[in-house]
Amino acid sequence: MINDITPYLILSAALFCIGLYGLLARRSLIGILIATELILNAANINFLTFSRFMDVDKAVGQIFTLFVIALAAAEVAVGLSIVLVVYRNFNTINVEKMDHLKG
Amino acid sequence: MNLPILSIILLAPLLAMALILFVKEENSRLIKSIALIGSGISFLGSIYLVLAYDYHSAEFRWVEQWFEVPGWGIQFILGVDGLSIPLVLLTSIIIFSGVLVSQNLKFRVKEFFALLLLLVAGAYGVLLVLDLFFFFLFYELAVIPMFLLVNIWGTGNKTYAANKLTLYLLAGSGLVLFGFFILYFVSGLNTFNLKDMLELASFSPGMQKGLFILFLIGFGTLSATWPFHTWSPDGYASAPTAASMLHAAVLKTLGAYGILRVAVALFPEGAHYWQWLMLSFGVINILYAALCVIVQKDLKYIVGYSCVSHMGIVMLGIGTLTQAGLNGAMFQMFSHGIMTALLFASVGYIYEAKKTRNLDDLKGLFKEMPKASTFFILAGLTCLGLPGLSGFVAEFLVIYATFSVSYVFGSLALLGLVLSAIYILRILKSSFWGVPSDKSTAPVGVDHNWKTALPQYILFSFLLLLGICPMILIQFISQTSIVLLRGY
Amino acid sequence: MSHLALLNISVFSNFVAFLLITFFLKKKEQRFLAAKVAITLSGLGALVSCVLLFQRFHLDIALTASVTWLKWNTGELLIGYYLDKVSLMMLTTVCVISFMVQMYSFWYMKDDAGIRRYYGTITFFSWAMIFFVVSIDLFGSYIFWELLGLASYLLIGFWHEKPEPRRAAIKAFIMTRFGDLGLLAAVILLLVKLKTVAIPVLITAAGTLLSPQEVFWIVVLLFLGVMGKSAQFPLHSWLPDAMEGPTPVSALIHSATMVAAGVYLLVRLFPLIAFSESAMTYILCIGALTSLIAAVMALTEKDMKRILAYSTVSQLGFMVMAIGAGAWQGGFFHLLTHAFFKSMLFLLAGYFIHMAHHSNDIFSMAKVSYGTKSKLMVALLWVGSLALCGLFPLSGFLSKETIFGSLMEGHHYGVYGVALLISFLTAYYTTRMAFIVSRNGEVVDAQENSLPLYMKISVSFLGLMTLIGFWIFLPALTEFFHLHSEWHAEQWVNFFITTIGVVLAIGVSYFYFGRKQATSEKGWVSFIPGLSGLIENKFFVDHFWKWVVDKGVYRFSRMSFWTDVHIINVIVDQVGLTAIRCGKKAAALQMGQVQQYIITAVVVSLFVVIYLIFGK
Amino acid sequence: MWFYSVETFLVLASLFFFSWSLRKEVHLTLFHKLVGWAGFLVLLSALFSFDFRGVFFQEVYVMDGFSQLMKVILVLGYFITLFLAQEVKDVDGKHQPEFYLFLTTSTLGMVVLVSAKDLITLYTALELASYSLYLLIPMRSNGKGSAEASIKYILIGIAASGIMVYGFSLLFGLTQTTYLNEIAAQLPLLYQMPIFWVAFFFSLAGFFFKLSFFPFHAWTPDVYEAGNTQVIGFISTVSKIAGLSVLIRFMLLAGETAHVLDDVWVAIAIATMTIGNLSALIQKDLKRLLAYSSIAQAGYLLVGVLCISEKGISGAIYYAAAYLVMNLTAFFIISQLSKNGNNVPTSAVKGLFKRSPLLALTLLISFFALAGIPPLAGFTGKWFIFSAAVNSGYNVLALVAIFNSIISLYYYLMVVKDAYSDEGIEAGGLEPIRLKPAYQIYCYLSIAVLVVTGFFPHLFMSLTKQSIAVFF
Repeated sequence: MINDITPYLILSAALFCIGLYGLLARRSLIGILIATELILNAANINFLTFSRFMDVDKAVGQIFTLFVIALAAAEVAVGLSIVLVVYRNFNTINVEKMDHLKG
Repeated sequence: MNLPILSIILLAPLLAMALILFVKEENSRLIKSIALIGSGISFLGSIYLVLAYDYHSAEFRWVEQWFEVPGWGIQFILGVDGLSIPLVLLTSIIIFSGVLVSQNLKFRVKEFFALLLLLVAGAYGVLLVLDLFFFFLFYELAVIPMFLLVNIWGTGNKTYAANKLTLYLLAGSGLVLFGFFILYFVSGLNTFNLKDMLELASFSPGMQKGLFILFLIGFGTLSATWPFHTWSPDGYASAPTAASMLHAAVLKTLGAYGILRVAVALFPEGAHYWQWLMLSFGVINILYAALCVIVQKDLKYIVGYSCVSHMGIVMLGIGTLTQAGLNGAMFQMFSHGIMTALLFASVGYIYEAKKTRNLDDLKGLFKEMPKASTFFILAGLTCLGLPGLSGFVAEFLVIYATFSVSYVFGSLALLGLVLSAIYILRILKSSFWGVPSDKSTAPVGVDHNWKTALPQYILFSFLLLLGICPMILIQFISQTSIVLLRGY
Repeated sequence: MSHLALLNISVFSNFVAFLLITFFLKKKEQRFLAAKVAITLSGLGALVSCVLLFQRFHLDIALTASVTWLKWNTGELLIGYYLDKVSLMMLTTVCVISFMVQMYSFWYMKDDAGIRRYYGTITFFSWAMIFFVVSIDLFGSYIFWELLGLASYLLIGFWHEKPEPRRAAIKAFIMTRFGDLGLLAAVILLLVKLKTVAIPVLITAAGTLLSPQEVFWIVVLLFLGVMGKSAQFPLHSWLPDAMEGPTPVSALIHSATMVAAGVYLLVRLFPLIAFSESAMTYILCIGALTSLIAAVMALTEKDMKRILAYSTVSQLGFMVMAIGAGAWQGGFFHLLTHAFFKSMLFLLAGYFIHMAHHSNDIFSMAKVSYGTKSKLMVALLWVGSLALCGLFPLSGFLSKETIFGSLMEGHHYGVYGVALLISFLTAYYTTRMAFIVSRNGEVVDAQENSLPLYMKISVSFLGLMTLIGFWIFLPALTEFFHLHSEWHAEQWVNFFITTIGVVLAIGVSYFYFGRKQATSEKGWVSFIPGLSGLIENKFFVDHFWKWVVDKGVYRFSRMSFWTDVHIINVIVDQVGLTAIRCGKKAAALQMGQVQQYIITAVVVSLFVVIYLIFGK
Repeated sequence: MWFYSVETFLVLASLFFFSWSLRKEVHLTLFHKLVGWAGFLVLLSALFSFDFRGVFFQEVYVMDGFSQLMKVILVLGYFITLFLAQEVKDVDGKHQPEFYLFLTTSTLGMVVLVSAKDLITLYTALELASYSLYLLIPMRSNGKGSAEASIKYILIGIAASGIMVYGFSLLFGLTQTTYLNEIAAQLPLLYQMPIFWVAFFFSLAGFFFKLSFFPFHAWTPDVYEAGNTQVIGFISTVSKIAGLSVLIRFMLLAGETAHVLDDVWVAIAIATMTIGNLSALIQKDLKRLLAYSSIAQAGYLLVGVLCISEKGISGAIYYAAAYLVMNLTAFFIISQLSKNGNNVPTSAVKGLFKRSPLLALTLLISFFALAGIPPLAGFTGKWFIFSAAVNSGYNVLALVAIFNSIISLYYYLMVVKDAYSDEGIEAGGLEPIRLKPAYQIYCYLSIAVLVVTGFFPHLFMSLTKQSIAVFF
């Protein structure tokens, strides 16, 4: 079971779908940021699985995961600062309220 | 000394325009004189062309090539032959008299003359250039200034008219653009050079039929063929005099010139296949527009519709695909251009004097301003096809050619002559003869002095000259029409 | 001086006058000088044409001089002269009459402000007519045919202040223009078939080259042009209305020159027309019909100029009928004689109207006494009227006799009977007019009747021509017009029948109008039921044309403008508006919800991926 | 060689701006002069490094003709933005240095993106560029509008990059390599596997977002409307061209095998153009109108790229360069029109010819160029792209593109009409706009560039042809 690749792929695909669902369904901005984190981690799992099971240079998968983790951190930092700006202006983080720009 | 005469004709208006942009708005006299000099230079250039062209050979003369874009088959190459020289002369006559007519313009003189010169530079470009890329570049360049001219100096619901005019013509030119690309791809010569295509290219019959109809509709919109003509009356009614003079006289002819130069020259089978369509377009144009004129109440609409009707004669002439027909069509292009310019100039003059163009409240103009109305009457008589004036020669040649092709179309075209007589005489009856209405707003002494009448004298002298001895123009064209028809 | 130079002078003298008047003598006070210049130059033209006549009449070869006007690969058009016997005689008649009329109109138009414009147009007209007469090419004649139409339009509408002349002018132009289409079509068909329309070629070779079918159609189309210009049956209603113009204009245009142009063209192209029998009969019927209808309409007319107009239409119909029956020499001879006495009658009408304070009504003329009426004018009136009836010594008799003679020889007895009826009616209404106008009324007004000498000369010269002019030239004309120098039995029979008819008509009209106590106005017409009603509304021809124009032209133009505005424009605008409507919808997609954007993005990506998986 | 390269100069510039941002109070006028010169120095380095060639860091980072040319175009855009953003009115004083810092880092990211040949560098460069842009939007001090725009921008950005990374991971799994050229080499045998399409299309999501193609275009109007004018100018041109260059690089690498995706590309191109043009017809706000017009322009660029022929791609590069100049000039005009940085309705353009004839002429030239009217560069670019499309057989696509550009004429011409007509404005209503001498020079330069490259395209075309010659 452990040496087979498919469960890992299924896990990462499931994680990806949950993240996507969270991104589209959650009302609060924080929830959406968390969901994006899930998507990125799903990608990480994929990278690690492939580097583990495929006859590929092990380092490449792991390096890619490290980059993704680092950039995810930066992403959250930027995301949260913008959520702060939004909260100060709209004093709500309900994403449906922010629809003044349309048409 | 072979000085590059064609580039001088093309660059004179452009340089004049550039110069005008740097002149301050206040000294309008300087602006007007620059415009006059610019158009004057190209006028002299075109006269030189006319005198120096030996009409026995039909291939392109004074060919100049400036630069080329490698790999894309584009090159800036200028050249003229029997077909384009008369039209270059026509353009310079019209711009010269157009500039003269708008000498007393007060409102935003700088932009007006800049746009007018840009428009005429576009027209020159189309006539002189032999490369499809630059042909299209100047073809659209000749349409765009009209948008601003109508919007800023126009009258009536000018925004609607300007939008309709520009978008309609550019939609037509969109078809032409698509046609050029297909032409480039199908001709296999990997070049946009029209000169090489005319000599070397050969197309399959099916492709010829498709491309011919594409160019016919594309160029037809500009030369106001029947279903695509509605932009021209509205556009000209709202446009200022000089702009509508230039547009009606020169740009409409560019449409017909495009059909001749590109469609008829390259696609013989296509032309034969669609001949019936061209003939019916021509006849419908003549009759339909002439009928529309009869119920018009606004002078400029009348001239606009009569212009559409006369372009029908050109289309009919081209449709016959005989030498007489093509001669007649090219002759009509020239004479129609000058006649419409004269009509618009006189209507413009009457409008400035009487501040109204409605037939009902224009009464007894002949009594009030005899000289101005004589010019309108003389132009009306040309439009009527009176022998001794150039309109008749073109109509005769075209109707003769149509009769030699099919009696039905010929007799229908004949009816057009009566209709044009009816609407012209109705205008003369209702607003020129008779006693001036008491509420005549015009101050006394409004009639032309020789300075304001100079453009009209120039225009009418050409009409009369060509009416009396048409061989001057026909010899130019007959050689080229033989070459154009070599594939038939 | 070579004959060609003489011909150039006679043709272009009027044109020079026209140029001088329009471009050089522009100032107000020069208007009488302009008139004098016009008269002297047209006099010179008339003199030169007479000299030309004497020098060339006996020659048989024709003078031709032409230049290529327009040439292309399948055709050629010439402009130039072709002077044979027929055109020579016509040239002289036109030149002389136009000179006389211009001289007369100096008196008639003296106090009119637009005299300069009048003389400019009338000289232009004379030039166009003269050049038409001698032009070598049918195309050249078409060009001057149209210029005649324009000049007549300008002259009919001369007093354009009043609305009636404007309407009459436009009616005249449109009707003749409609007719000209026929001529243009004929010219084009000939050009298509024969590559040239030079008259010498048409007369000699055309018949053989064309099939009878084609000749028939070409002649019918040609005749449509003639019907327009020479006011034949359906297109004749413009001529009576054309009387709105000044009387000397009617004297020149609507009696001698323009209306005669159509008949002259038929005479000119008779060798071509003779090739198709059916066309000849067609021409015959139209001519007879026109003649009859016009004669009937003139019976009860009160306006003197309209009587003369109807009589012109009737006489033209008579000539066309004669040509239709093959007697083209008689028709042409009648054309020449008719030109002289009819223009004289019109000039006299001008005098009587002028004398009766500008009222055209013959009964008001009747009231004026001999004190004011000049005896000479009344005498000339009688000379002209009797010539019109065709009584013995006058020129009218000579030409009518030739026509009746050739009809008799050609055994066209039916046509002979109709001709007799027409000449009876003509004699009746002409003498009716003469009797009424020449009554010695009791009104004497102070206006002295000292007519200037040149006016008297011009009118009496025409009178002389009708009285003895043609007798002098008779020996020269006999062989051309196949007149019989000595008369045999049929000629005497023919003479008696026609003269009895005319005398009978004169007697009837004397009974109704000539006697002192005669008071009736309509004569025997009032006895025939319905006829006067029919005459009142001119045989419904005008109503027909009104219906055609209103129902045809105006309805179609309203319809086409309606389609233009409501169908084509609407479609064009809708195309624009649909673009804008789609724009509104496309912009509405942006609801502002961020998650909505992402959902659409993800869903579309899924669709694409699914398409790629299963599509490829 | 590395010292003079664009990348180093950009890093130096960002360090320079970063040092300025640490200061307590910022002496603005002096600072703004330095900004101009910094931009100019970076441009010089780009021009200087135009003919650098080489592969670095184990073939991860390549400098070939194509990348150096695109770097020049990107840095040109960066320089113009800095040059025109000398007095940014709607960003308060103390944030000014950060404003330019993030602009520089974003350009650095894009420059690296252009040379990247490996998924990791691609991803990091893309994120660097995007995050600096996410931070620039909220800097504008107009409250609700910029906040909402920034959150929208970042949410869609993050979503797109998340999907992209997932795509990359699948791609990595399928091809066991992260080098683009090796992936491209294995493409033919990957087509049979359905999972490949999921991987491929997901990994394109990030670039669709950058280029604002059809599925990922929805953020553009809102962000353009609320963002600061200079930044939006930068985003609409430089970041779009960066995305385009990655797409071009991938097309060049894939070569003929990429034609299998043709009908998808055609559908996306038509959708992008039509939606962009149609929605722009009824826009009332000038920046929102330009947003939709930039979506439509992206559609035209895609038409050029999807032909995957030498003509098509060199035409697309030519049109991208022309588009950069046109759009930056248009946004410059909007920034001059708006009083204190707030938005400009289309009616505000009325009577511009009276307020400043030069600005009106620049507006006319730039909007006519955007509409594709001869003799300007826009028209010549469209000519190249459409003729390439017809050459590669996409006749229907070319016809749709031609009629789209005719539809687009309407809203461009209406703006120009308002600029040149003065009905409905009472006499005194127009106060003249005074342009700084530097801006006047810019106006003359942009007009000259658009007209000259329009009429004489061969000057620039020979450059583009060499740069992509190596791939055909």
